[in-house]
Amino acid sequence: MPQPSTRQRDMITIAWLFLGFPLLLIGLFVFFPIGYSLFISFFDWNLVTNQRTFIGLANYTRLFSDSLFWKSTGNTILYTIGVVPIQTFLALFLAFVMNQKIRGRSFFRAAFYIPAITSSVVTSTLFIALFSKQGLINQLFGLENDWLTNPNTAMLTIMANNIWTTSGYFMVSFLAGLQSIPNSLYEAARIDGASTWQQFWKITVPMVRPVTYFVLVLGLIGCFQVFDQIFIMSAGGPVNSTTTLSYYVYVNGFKYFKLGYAAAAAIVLAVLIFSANQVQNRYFKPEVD
Amino acid sequence: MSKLTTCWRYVLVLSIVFTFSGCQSTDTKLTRLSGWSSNPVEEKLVAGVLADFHREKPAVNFKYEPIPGNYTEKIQLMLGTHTAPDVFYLRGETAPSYMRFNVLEPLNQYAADTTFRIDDFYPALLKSFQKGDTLYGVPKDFNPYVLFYNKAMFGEAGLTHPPQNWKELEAFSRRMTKDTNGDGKPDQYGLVLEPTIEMIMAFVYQNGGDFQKEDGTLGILDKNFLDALEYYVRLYRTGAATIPSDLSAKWNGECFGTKKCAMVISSGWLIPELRTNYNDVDWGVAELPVGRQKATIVFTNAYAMPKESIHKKDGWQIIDYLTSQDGLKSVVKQGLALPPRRSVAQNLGLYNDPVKRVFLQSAEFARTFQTTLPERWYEEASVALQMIYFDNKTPREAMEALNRQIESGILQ
Amino acid sequence: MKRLQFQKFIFYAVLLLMTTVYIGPFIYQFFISISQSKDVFGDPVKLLQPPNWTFQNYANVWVDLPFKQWLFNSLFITLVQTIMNVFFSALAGFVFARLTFPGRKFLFGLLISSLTVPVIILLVPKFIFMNNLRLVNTYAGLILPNLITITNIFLMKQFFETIPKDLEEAALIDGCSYFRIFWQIFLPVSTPALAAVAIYTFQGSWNEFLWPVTLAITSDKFTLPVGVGFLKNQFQSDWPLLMAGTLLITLPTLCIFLVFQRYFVQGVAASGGKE
Amino acid sequence: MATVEIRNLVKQYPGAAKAAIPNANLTIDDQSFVVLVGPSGCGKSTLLRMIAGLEEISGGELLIDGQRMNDLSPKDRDIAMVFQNYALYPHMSVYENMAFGLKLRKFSKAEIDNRVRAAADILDMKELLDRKPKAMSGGQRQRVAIGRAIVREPKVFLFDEPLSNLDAKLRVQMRVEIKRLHQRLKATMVYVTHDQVEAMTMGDKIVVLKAGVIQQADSPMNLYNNPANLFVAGFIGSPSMNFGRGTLVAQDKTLRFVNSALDFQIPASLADTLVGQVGKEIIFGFRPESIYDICFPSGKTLTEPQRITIDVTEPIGSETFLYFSLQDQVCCMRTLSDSQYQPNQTIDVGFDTERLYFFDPQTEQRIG
Repeated sequence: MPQPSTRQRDMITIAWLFLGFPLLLIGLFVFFPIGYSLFISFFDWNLVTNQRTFIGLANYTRLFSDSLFWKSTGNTILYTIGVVPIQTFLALFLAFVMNQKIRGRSFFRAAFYIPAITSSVVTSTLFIALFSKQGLINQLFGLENDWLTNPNTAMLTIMANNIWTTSGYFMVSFLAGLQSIPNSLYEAARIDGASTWQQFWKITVPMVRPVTYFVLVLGLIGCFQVFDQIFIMSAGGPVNSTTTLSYYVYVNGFKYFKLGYAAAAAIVLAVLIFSANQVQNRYFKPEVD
Repeated sequence: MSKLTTCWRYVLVLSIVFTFSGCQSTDTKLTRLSGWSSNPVEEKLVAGVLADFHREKPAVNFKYEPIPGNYTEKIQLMLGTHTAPDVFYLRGETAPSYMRFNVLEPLNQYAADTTFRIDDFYPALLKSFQKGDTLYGVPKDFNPYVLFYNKAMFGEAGLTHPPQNWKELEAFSRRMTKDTNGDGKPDQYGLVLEPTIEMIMAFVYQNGGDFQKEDGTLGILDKNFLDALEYYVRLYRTGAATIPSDLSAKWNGECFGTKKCAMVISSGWLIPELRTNYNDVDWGVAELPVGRQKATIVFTNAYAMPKESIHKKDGWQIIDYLTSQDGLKSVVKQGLALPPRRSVAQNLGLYNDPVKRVFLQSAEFARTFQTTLPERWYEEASVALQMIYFDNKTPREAMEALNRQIESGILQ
Repeated sequence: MKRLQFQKFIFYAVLLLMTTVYIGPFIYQFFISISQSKDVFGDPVKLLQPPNWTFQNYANVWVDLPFKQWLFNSLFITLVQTIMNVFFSALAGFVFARLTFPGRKFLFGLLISSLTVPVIILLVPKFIFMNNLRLVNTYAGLILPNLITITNIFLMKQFFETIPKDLEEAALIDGCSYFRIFWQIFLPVSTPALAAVAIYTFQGSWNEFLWPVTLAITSDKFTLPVGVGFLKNQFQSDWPLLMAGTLLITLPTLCIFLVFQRYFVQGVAASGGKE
Repeated sequence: MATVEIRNLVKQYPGAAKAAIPNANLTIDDQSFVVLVGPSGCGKSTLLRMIAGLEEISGGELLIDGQRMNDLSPKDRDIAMVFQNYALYPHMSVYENMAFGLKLRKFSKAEIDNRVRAAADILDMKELLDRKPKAMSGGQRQRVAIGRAIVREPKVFLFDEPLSNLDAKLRVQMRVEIKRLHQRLKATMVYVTHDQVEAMTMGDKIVVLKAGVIQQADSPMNLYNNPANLFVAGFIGSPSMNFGRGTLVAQDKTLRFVNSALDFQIPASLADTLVGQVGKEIIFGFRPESIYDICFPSGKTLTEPQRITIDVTEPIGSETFLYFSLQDQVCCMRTLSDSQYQPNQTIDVGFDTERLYFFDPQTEQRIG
């Protein structure tokens, strides 16, 4: 190994100098917390009294015997399975529509994107109004359901909220992918006699696979972490039918002040996301050409 | 280009300076007083009383900081993060956990002052903020559950007095439950009950039961508890009473105000609603019907100081004033709160008021509903009640499930 | 020909339907916010009648609530975070795109892999950490954790990699230090990317909920989303007021989005295109 | 002005099995115009960038004016460089682009202005000074890039394929301009190109590189006439030299080159040097212009006639190239444009005996 020259040394110094503050922040607020979370999860740690006792894996064993924990895990998975495919398909569909030659394209694109840039507090409040017993949805469809206080529909409503807000966001990702598909491919397909619908399935869908993968990964991570909407729209209720893992962590940490227990639940959530990602990598990752 | 660069640099430096300078949290010279802010009217009211206090004791520098939303959690969070206000409202229901965490300043010494006259307070209220003999909060107001009844409906049904006991309650309610338009569903109910543990507990106490017994063990599978619960649920299941959501209402006060029912169990907060939104209702109040014994639930709040506070002297001056005769008088005069001091109620002649008298008398046999369980018990209890009301489980099944959940260690 | 026209008709019908689904709720929100009556539910047609309109709700939001304070907090926090975030992520992106040093690949890989770590796992430790620094319920506590975002570093790195190496070398020969190359060459050249990152960060900071709702305890430290989120509990029946408040929160991001739509889309595209 | 000396210079990329430049030695005289030429990947740019200080020097020494430069940063080497992609700062005007390096060196405003205007004058682009690079053509941008180098008045100018992004016509024009600039500034210039025509037309001295090794460094005509090895012979000249493999045979006290297509006597002047190779395989090379149709007088001494069949004719106006095969090797022959050759026509040709090249097939070195 040759000694690095002066210039190389300079570069190394500068690199670390530039990275210093950013890395410090990331270290303090990302990497340190990850490790610290694991540490905390071995303690019975009450925030209010600031007492902590080492209890080993007791938080985890308690967690696994808590029926609410299992219910929130189930809810989280249900939520993800419900939201991700629909939001991905809808996003792709919207992008496909936006990629056609239509008048006022930027207007429509903006229209679909607005829910995505709107604060979750706003969209959630809006959904409470829309789906309340006398709200617009019931009025329009002649229903009498109180969506958010009915344990059977509360989760559905929150899922609808998420699909509504994120599909526009992912539409833009897809749009970028679509625009990189050469037009000649569609032209060739048209000459071969493919209908618009066939073009969508036979050209668009396979060509945007890398983007689809990316959207699936991001969607999955996002759904597993859903919090804001739950916090505002249902606070986990009714009958815990909308308690997700993130919300479960929050409630245990900042309502019951069981920090160690909350950290343990968060670790489990992280492991869950990590495994789901591994599965995705294994079975859905497009081959790189 | 150079202009852009300069501009950038300027903004950047400024923002760095701002971040690290403008972030000092709270002025430590002020004595901070916090409560929840339920509505702007109440906030103005408190501000008015505090202005009086300021005129009287200008030496005390204080600031009123109401806390919106999730008050209980926020205050615990503040206690845990050393940012708690020097004086804050303490809910009777949550007092045990604070007392258990040992984060409150004992007030016995301060209250021992003879001019303060601690013995003037209703004992039931004081008891809510005591652990053993140690007092951790001075009651500021209270609100017991009483029975509101619609005089017109009672007259129509030929009833001359409000129900005195459980039997009458059920019978009266049945009599006033009727289907006026003949669609097979009643349009007027005798009684609307809320499926909440607090309301149920009033009946449990009347039946001599308890949620958590003196020794800390659960009492929810005891006969006294289950009998009361079964009575309560039976009223609903047999159609003698209903619950607000079945009438598309948010709470039972709304049902009462819209004349969909003849009786509700409620408290002081219903009165302003009736006066402003439903002023065509001719109503009266009575003490709750009696079971084996007289009992009701009282909601009471107190002023407390954190152990960590550095302004305890000033803090006590504020508490002292706000709970003094004068302080309470002005609160009571302006609003609807009931004074926790017997003398204030007497001096203001509240015992002569047909409505207020009922509330004040209820304070004599009222109890604050408290447990020493970790907070999550409440969610679990709600889930158990949901099982009864929405999943058709029997009260016993639901209570057994709740018992399991609590005993399993998650809540310990 | 007929078939084609029919197809076109269906296409536009679908488009219109989708548009209604996506922006209809906001229009509903607007009409509630200008309703005179607090009783906004029921027949939606009555919301559309001009005699029932009033802008008083907006005035009430401004006067009766601590809206000004929350607006200031939101603006202050968002602006500081945006400016610093743009600067630091550009700086770090520059290093990862342009400087070689041992461990670069590993470090970058580490940063990228941390993107899958759920935010909630960081919440408890971050809170304890802030509590130990006595920064709970302070601006510093609200601002510090979001001064740098790993996605932004990634975006800036991606962009900087497209800048020809020649430019950097020409500057080296001209006598620039690395900082000067970054400051006087790379930053000015990267306006589109910086704009995308800035808008992106602005939107994220402005809408951030979990951290401020955990860390801000008293009303004077609330950001707009947190404040309005709590209003929901307090003014449950005053829908016009609530809707006016939520609409006001939406306005800044909406304006920025409409003006800088191009950059916005670029940002999303850049983050989604490659991984 | 300065000389540049390269002594045993080595470039070893970390992790690479072979050194990119194993050992280079070169002296660039003061005020000379040296062109580094070679196919892509031959290390010519690496060498230039090592002079500039943009690449680490792994071994050996680089001296400018006798001073060791190895560890100095680019800005301290007093060099200027013109890049292939111009590398103009897109956010600065032409004036700012040119002034930037001077500003960094803390020149006075007046001095900067003087120099920029003088350079603009030389390059005839005064009216462009306020423009942004985006608003200019490729040729104009290249001019600015050169101007940026000029204002610095450096000891050495470095050019890294500066013309390869221009179209053919502009390239010729700029070639002349750079040449003129060199004569005017009398500066030391090092120029990298992959285009041997550019190298031939511009350089005082051409350095041919292959795989990091300097094959030959000489004046253009020497390089053309006396290539040191097979590579240089093939690389310099357009169309390039034709090659054929064969055997040297001794016959009647003379030497003959023989293969399946050719059989001719080696002139006496070469016979002495080649006598040692008798019986061995050898590579024969001839340039397109040193092969003649024996039907027309050429004024040269030619070898015995050899019969060839024309495959393709390629008239380019000023002359016509004939292509034919020798042992499956396509060869090229230059003829006058008025000659009337047809494909498949068979003609007899002779090689100019003065311009025969022979190479050792193993070492690829020229042996005669």
